Amino acid sequence: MPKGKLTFDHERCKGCGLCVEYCPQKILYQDKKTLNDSGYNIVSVSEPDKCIGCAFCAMMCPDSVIKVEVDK
Amino acid sequence: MPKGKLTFDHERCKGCGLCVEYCPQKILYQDKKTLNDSGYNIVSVSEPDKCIGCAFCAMMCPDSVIKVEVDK
Amino acid sequence: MAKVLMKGNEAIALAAIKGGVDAFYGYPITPQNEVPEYLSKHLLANGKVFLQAESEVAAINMVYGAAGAGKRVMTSSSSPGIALKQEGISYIAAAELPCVIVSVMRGGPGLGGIQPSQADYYQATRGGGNGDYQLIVYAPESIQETIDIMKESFDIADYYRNPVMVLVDGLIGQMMESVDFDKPVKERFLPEKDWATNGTMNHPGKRNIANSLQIDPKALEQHNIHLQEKYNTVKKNEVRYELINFDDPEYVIVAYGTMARICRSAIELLEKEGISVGMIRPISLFPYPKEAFAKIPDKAKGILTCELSQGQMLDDVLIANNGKHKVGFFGRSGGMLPDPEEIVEAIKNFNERVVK
Amino acid sequence: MAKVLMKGNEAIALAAIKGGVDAFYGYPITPQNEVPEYLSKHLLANGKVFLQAESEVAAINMVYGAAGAGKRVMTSSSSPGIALKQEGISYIAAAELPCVIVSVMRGGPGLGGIQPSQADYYQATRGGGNGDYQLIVYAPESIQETIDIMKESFDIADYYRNPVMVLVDGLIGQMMESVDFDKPVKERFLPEKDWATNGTMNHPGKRNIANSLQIDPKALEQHNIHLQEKYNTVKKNEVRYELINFDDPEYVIVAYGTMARICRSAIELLEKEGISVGMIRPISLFPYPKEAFAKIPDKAKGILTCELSQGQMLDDVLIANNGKHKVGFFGRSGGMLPDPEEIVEAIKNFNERVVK
Amino acid sequence: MKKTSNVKVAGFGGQGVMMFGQVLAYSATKDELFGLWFPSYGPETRGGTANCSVIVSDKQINSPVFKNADHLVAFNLPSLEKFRTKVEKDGLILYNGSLIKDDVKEDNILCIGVPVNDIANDLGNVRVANMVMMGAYLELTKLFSDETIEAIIKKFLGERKADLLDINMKAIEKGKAFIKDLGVNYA
Amino acid sequence: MKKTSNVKVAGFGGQGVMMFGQVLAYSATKDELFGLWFPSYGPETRGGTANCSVIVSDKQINSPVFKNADHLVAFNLPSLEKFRTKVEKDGLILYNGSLIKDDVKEDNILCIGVPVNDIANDLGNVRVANMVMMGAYLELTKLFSDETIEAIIKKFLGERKADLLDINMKAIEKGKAFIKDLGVNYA
Amino acid sequence: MTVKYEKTKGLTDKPLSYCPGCTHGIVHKLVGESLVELDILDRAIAIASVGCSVFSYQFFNCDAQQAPHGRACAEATGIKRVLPDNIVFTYQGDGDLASIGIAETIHAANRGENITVIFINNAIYGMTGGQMAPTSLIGQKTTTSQDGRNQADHGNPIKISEMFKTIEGVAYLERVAVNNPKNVIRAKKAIKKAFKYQKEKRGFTMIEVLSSCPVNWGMKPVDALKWIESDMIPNYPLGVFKDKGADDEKN
Amino acid sequence: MTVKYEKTKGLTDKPLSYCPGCTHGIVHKLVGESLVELDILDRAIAIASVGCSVFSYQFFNCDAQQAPHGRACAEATGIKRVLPDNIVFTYQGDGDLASIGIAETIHAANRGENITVIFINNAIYGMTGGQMAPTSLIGQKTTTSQDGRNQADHGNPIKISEMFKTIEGVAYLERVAVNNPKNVIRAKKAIKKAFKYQKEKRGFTMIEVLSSCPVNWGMKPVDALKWIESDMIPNYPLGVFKDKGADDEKN
Ligand SMILES: Cc1ncc(C[n+]2csc(CCOP(=O)(O)OP(=O)(O)O)c2C)c(N)n1
Ligand SMILES: Cc1ncc(C[n+]2csc(CCOP(=O)(O)OP(=O)(O)O)c2C)c(N)n1
Ligand code: SF4
Ligand code: SF4
Ligand code: SF4
Ligand code: SF4
Ligand code: SF4
Ligand code: SF4
Ligand SMILES: [Mg+2]
Ligand SMILES: [Mg+2]
Repeated sequence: MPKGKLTFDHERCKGCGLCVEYCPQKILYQDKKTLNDSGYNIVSVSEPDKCIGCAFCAMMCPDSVIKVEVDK
Repeated sequence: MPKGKLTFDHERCKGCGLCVEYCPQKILYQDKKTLNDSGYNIVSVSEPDKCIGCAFCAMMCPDSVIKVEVDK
Repeated sequence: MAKVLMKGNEAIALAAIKGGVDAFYGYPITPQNEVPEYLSKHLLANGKVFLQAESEVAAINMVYGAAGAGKRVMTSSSSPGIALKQEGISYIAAAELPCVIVSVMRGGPGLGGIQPSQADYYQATRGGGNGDYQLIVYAPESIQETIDIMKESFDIADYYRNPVMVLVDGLIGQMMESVDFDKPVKERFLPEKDWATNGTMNHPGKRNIANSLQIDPKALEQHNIHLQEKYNTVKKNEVRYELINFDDPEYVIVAYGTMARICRSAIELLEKEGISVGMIRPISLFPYPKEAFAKIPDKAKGILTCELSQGQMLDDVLIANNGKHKVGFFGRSGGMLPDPEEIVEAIKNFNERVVK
Repeated sequence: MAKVLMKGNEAIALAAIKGGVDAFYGYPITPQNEVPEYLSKHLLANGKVFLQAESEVAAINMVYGAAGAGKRVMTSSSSPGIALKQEGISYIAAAELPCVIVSVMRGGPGLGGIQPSQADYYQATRGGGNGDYQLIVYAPESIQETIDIMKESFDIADYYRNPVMVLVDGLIGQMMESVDFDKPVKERFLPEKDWATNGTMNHPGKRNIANSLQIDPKALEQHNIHLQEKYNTVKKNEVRYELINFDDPEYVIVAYGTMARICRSAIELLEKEGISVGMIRPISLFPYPKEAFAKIPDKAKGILTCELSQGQMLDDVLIANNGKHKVGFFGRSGGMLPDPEEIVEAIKNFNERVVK
Repeated sequence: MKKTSNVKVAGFGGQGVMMFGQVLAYSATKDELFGLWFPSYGPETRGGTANCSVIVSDKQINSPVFKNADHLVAFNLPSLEKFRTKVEKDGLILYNGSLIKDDVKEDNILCIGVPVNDIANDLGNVRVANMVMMGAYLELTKLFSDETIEAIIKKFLGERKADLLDINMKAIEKGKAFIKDLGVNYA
Repeated sequence: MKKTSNVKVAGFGGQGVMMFGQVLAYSATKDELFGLWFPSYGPETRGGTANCSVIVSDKQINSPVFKNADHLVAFNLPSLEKFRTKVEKDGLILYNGSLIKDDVKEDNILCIGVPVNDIANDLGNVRVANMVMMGAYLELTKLFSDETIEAIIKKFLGERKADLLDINMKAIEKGKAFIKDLGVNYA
Repeated sequence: MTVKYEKTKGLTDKPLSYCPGCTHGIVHKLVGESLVELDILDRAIAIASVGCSVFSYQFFNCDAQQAPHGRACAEATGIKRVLPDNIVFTYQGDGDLASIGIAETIHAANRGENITVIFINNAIYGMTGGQMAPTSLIGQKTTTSQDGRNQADHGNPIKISEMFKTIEGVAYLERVAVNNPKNVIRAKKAIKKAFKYQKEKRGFTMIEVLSSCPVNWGMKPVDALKWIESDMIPNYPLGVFKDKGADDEKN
Repeated sequence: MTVKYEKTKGLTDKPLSYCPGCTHGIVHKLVGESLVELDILDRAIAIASVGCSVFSYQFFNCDAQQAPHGRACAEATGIKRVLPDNIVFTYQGDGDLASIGIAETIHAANRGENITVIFINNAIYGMTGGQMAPTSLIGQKTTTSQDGRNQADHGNPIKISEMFKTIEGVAYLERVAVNNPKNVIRAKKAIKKAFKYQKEKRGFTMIEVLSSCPVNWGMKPVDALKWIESDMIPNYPLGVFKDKGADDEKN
């Protein structure tokens, strides 16, 4: 299984939660404590090791926040 | 076979010849000698006895020139 | 009914219902959306007709149909939407059918913006549809006045068999004010609509036709002359305006709608500074209150036309003034609203603003 | 090329080709049908674009597209058809795209008739689309002048990045005259269309956008001010008019297009009767030749505005005159054409015709 | 010729009224005069009467509209009735004698009926009746030479109908002959 | 009260800015004063900042537009920055102390930060922050009575959200209390 | 002697304005006859469109409105919504309905407006002198397709009935022709059925009629009818495209 | 490490103006990616329509025009006819395309204009605040159908792809959804194929995308995507409606 690495462009994030919902590994979460300049809660990875690099999160993100790199 | 009798409202006639064409008995003709007020050649029946009263002539006349009565 | 706080667009809708509207046909566009939204709820619930048309073009032609059928009918839209209705409006005016058109102006040209503007004065008073026709155009300055005019507009349309346009800037549509819906409307004798195309069963022996085609130029000219005579009657009977602070004004402002209200405040400020400024506030834009200009004292130093546009009513001011006084212009556009202080400045620097 | 006899509409089409038109988009309507018919044949045969659109609305937006893409493009239509184009025209003017719009006026309002008229003066000069925008409008009086203006109109449109309207009455469209296509066109320096939306491959590192949306009211106001400045330049540079018999006129006629030609004959007849009448013939309707009115001798008894309408250019005459002289009006409408004798009568009874 | 000729041509649609007028205007252009033609259709394009106005002049033409015509060419009775009162003093009324049986009289106006349908029928094609009229008209007004007219008609017929040139020119001849036979003089 | 109060309310979309303004205008109407409210949205309806203007007056309101506000209620920093220079002498600036950490000072203007988000959070619903602000605003300006405000808020909530009345009123109380605790006086 | 055929009372006595042999006249008669036979003439409101039939308000013997080019269905909607018990129909050409008016027609159909549309497809703009219509055939010469219509320059002939049969709100839709007595009889049946459906408030009904334009096709009237048979019908096949009431109509 | 997914160069860096979770953004990305992958970005011209995507001229990283409401296909036609070698596409909402712009869209399709239409069906007028769209579902509450859409008052939801598949000039037509990764992948394939067909000059291509409007549907973004699945797809079935090149595309 490939491993994925995520990079977030947090300032573009609108906190919609689509990435969180469609991550098959359920490893994304909205960080209720951290707001970006537009006042949205940003997204973080809870267990980076579990990421399979499927990029579903990035694909579903309407705002091009997430970059996915894979190691295979 | 029913017998038909035609009455023409000649002034409405535009001499288009549709009635002549679609009479199954081929008994209508355009009277090249008689013009109505609008300058069109009017239509006449050559052999009234042959009329079967089908009213195809009247049906095809765009200008409601022809009245068909039948005797049956 | 006590006073209520109401948004302009909703007040327009409710006033239309009070004015007896039978049917509304329109298409969404900012900043007038609350008009159809309110009506969609309240007309359908009361067995009346509300239909969101597929476009402004369709909407105005639905209005044509229902107006021809003898019903009280309206549409509403905003700047580009009114542009699309121009052909239909010309037809309705030509066929002499009554209807009410609400135009809530936003910034232009083109798609422009959605903030308040008065840059559709030409569109309202000079057509854009083809031929010599006129709408009866009212431009209220407050929600209260909008309500009063809306309620009356159906009667006026019916009386003259002519479309009436209620022209407001987006601010009047979007703001909320304390208003009263109970002011009585002037009574008019309205003849039966014996011309309505509602089936010959309703008028045996006579076919009713709603039509604007006159292929014979003689007949068409006759029809045009008839229309002009009607418009002349309208000019005689339906002029509305308000004169403000007209005792002995040094300058006279001409402004309508929201701009007039801003100018009211400016006049108060100027008064404090010892500058007496009067105002002609046209309420009817067609017919235009030319006669008001005759009341401007000879010694007045000038007339300042104030508009939320680059200068459109200015034409009518120049025509009405006819060279008697100096005419200046102050305008903001694209959705920018001046504050009263800007008008004060403009009056003080009147000479820089003179156009003629 | 020697003189040829040609129908106005066909001459418009050929002149457009000589003016370098790349594409035509239009929709049939009487009395301008020979324009698209001629172009359908000659543009397609030469690898240029001709497309009969599904409607006037579609046609004007096709024009928008091709104009934005940097091509020389035109449409033509008549009264109700122009009404339908008003939204698109406002967009094109707002986006500052060049194009040529031919309007061949027929009798209105509504469906009206198909005979010649000048009742779309407002439509041409006061928009009907939304917002503060202006077309550059030319109103030639003969087929020759129409040809000369058509040929030049594409340059003018490109130069100002503004739509140019060539406004003729149906008679000019339908009649035939002996004309010459070889008159040279004034040379203008036309900058590259580096704003054209033709793919970034043609202008790397820069995206070109054709747009009329300015959601920020400040920006929209700025854009409006920019447009006004442009229109002021147009006013300074592009006014065209002809003064006829202006030595010492007792009366002055103001007329354009076919009406001006009828008045020319009337002036000859009046001359014979010892009445000296001059004429201001506006060729550009926007910019309107206000300065010509300054040349009217103080002692002239009055100005007679003659139109094939119920009085539309009259507004501009009143504004230009600004109260200096008495202004009268003579109009025919719905497709009725006066003969020169009627104008003679009107001058003789000027006082009955005074409007201001 | 008179410096400017204002001509009214009128008849039923289909009688070649428009072509008659256009031939005059084309001829004017060919002869480096000024020519102006304009149509006035009845309420419908089809049927009804059609008429056109033509102006031929040696100077720039001002008003395309004239109150009275110098010459009226009427191909049927309704047209004659409509326009006969709108002809100038010393003018000319040419009318279709085949369809208008009664003699036409107007003060100070030369009125001539030409049985153009009959003559054209004799030629074998009723559609050239308008060119019979053209012959008569030219014989009276002397506006254009035979060469000019022939060139124009040739152009009108184009390649597709080039074979009709002969009969058209013959029709013109017959029209001229008719006037010569009458022995009237106008121009 | 001053005869006419011109109020500017501004913040992020979603902070209840429009409702804040409308509550004032409705209250004015209820108290048989004149009320006027108008919105000014940012370029997009969604996101961005939103602000509205409110005028409460005991006489007919003329210009809906005012140059300077008597009272500015700013729910976030961008709004404060945008409008702080457009407040009248002797005016009032009420700002959201939860989001605006630095002290605000303007000459001749009473500037008070209220930590409305924190107070609302304490109440268990950050969405009533605007009503905390309302409490503070009313305590300072004394524009409307508690009964008036309660009636209006009730209407706003409607039946569907009637259960929220309590927390809204509590928020108002807290806002008032906050001002009382500060011991400032304005009206 | 009994009268087998005479001028219908559904039409006025005014002579029709159409060219000799133009089948607009035949369709007018079928409409008039249907209105009379269904006894709905006195509650009928005709919408004349812009095209050669622009004067049809003078011919249909009932109340009428004349609509801007292409907007007949919007106007009909406006009327029908306020007068639901009247019979409202439009009479539109192919330029009017299929070109400029396609939006209004589709949306009236889609809303299921209870109106009847008589759609005259004569593959040409008749009134304006023979320009290409959206329904003109490939190869057809018109004044704006002088070398014959071709797909690349002018696009395809549009198949209105084929398209409209996909629209939910359509209750009855048939394409007929009036080029010979047999087809005229079928056309009459279709038109009458459409009005019957309207009377029964079943929804949107439309009859597409293949009709002739001898003048702009440059043909004699009789030849024009033959061209309908030889060229139009193969491209525009006749038949019922939709019949919501087919089940309870099987008598 | 290799990059599996990153912001496409087909879009500019400007933050999108859409509401949180609005799938307009997803479709933008698919368009941008397709243009880049097919190497046609530098000859692409986008037509932004009037709707929430009115600002899309700021987002697509190519030349662009902003069209009047509903007229994007006319504008695209105007451009494409004079610049046949450029890639021209429109991006239109359901109000824009299916309501006011249906005529322009049908006729562009019927002429077989070689353009690509990205049609965002979100069953609502987003930008103007949630009025009924022609595609709103029966029962759907909107600001102009406050008790839920019903056929009698408001007409039927219009099925655009079903209608357009009857049109000759259409080369490729598919309905997709962007409500989950699987569907997004399918949507991407469809959009890319449409542009590929345009590159190959095959004719008119259109992709109808079922998209969300969380704000005006009154739902959380995730719930909105579920509603697409549960309510929209059953009414608007996904799939290829027309594929003229299916035969030589079988790889
Ligand atoms: C807005 C507008 N555009 C164009 C016209 C000109 N026009 C009149 S009839 C017509 C076409 C009619 O063709 P069709 O609908 O096919 O009817 P037909 O004459 O063939 O019966 C057109 C384009 C018009 N009157 N109004
Ligand atoms: C001529 C015209 N009519 C109406 C409008 C107002 N308007 C702006 S966007 C819109 C609807 C957009 O809905 P849709 O196309 O579905 O796009 P969405 O916002 O849902 O993405 C309307 C009606 C306008 N700008 N111009
Ligand atoms: S790449 Fe796949 S597994 Fe990794 S966070 Fe994104 S959705 Fe989850
Ligand atoms: S999908 Fe994108 S915008 Fe939405 S929460 Fe995730 S990263 Fe943020
Ligand atoms: S009724 Fe029949 S047989 Fe008699 S004339 Fe007419 S078509 Fe011929
Ligand atoms: S069909 Fe009618 S109009 Fe035609 S020739 Fe026969 S009777 Fe005359
Ligand atoms: S032009 Fe054609 S469609 Fe029109 S009336 Fe004549 S033949 Fe009929
Ligand atoms: S209003 Fe709807 S469609 Fe528009 S951006 Fe917001 S969520 Fe998207
Ligand atoms: Mg047709
Ligand atoms: Mg939408």
